[in-house]
Amino acid sequence: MKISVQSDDFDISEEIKQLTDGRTDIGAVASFVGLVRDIHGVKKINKLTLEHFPAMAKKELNKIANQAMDRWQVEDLTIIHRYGEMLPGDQIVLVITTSHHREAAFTAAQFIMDWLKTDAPFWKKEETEDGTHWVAAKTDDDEKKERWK
Amino acid sequence: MKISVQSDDFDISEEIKQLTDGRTDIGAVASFVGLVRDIHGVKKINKLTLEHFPAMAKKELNKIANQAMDRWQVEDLTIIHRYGEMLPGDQIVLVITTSHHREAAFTAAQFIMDWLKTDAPFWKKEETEDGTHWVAAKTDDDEKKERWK
Amino acid sequence: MNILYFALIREHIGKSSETIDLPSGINTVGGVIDYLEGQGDNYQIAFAQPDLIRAAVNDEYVGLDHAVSDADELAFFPPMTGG
Amino acid sequence: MNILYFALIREHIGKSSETIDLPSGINTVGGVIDYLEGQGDNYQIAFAQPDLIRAAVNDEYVGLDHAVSDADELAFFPPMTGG
Repeated sequence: MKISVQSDDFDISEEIKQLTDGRTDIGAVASFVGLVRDIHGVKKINKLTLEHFPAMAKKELNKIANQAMDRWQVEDLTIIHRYGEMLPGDQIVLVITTSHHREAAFTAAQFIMDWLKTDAPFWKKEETEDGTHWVAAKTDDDEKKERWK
Repeated sequence: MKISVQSDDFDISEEIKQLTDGRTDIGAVASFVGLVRDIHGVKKINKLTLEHFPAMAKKELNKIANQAMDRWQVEDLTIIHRYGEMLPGDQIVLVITTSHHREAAFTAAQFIMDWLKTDAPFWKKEETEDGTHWVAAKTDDDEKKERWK
Repeated sequence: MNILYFALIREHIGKSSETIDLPSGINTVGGVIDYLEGQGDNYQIAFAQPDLIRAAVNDEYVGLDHAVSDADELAFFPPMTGG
Repeated sequence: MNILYFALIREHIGKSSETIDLPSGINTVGGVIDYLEGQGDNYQIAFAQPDLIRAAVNDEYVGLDHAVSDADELAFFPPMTGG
């Protein structure tokens, strides 16, 4: 299990390799990459800044990861969440789950992403043509999280 | 949309880059890599050979891809399915879906994988310590496909 | 008509394709199977389990009652196990 | 007690952390908010919308009725928007 909160970018091939190298029992690798979008509603975004609560961020990511490992037959997983300044097109978050079977890998990755959105202590600030503002939490993210209960 | 039936291996970072380079409107990239497992039931697998029906394979993959694009808000996608001889740990199949939102990306990728399993004209032959045999289709793969109807 | 065989069916029959002249009166996929089963043990073994036979005509999946003519390309194969 | 502020709350209050001596009688997260709101407009603005306030004590999410003492580290922040 690899959990990393970092300002550096990541490479998905490299991360998958770290999970699968030397193993021949893994049939399924599901993954998700979240990218900075250039638009939010109608506003053009020039820059995104991710603030985070370091001590808690790593702890919460570990919790989410352990829950996923407990609930599904996941062999191993990686979560990388970046912080700092990013531009549209940049990578923000990476989740990789490995399993013997595709169903468990997909479901666990989706579960982790839904929980990250609501439970990981990160806050997005957007710089648009009209100035900067903090992104509001979405109620539909709360709903997505609820379905896992 | 990129659909490829090939004997060569692939690199997921490279393939994601091809889908996202120069675009800043994509927020979500879901992907799946299927790997050769070293065991099937109780038998140790030494080698896997994938036979395919070339004319139909590309056509069916295109159909599945177009269905996914029609049903979900997918911006673009890539499907690569390999054929030929592979060893445990080797990559067999890659699906990448890009979307503005994670839900559509995840769902479309899962849909494509479920359909590939039952509708793509590929056949797996395993070489085990007890000789070679063709892999039997799994009824639970049919069930997984059915849920999309 | 041109017939293609794949995977286990190809192995049982012992060839990956052949061209036959459709006997008169044979005009469905199922009819072709019945005809082929009369051509030797290898065909009988290949088509022994109907639920493990899939067919395509001109690269489209079809059922056993699908019409065929000499101009079609017919393919037989087991249930798919890709992905 | 040590208090941390993040994101919009940090900006409204104008600092990312501070250490206060808990006045006697204040022993819950909600009590601390009430106390801070008496310390200036910046705090009142920061805590104006209760449904947009989240709190953690010693790195664990808690509700407003959670007990706190001077030895705890308390953090305030808006709903999370990571991922």
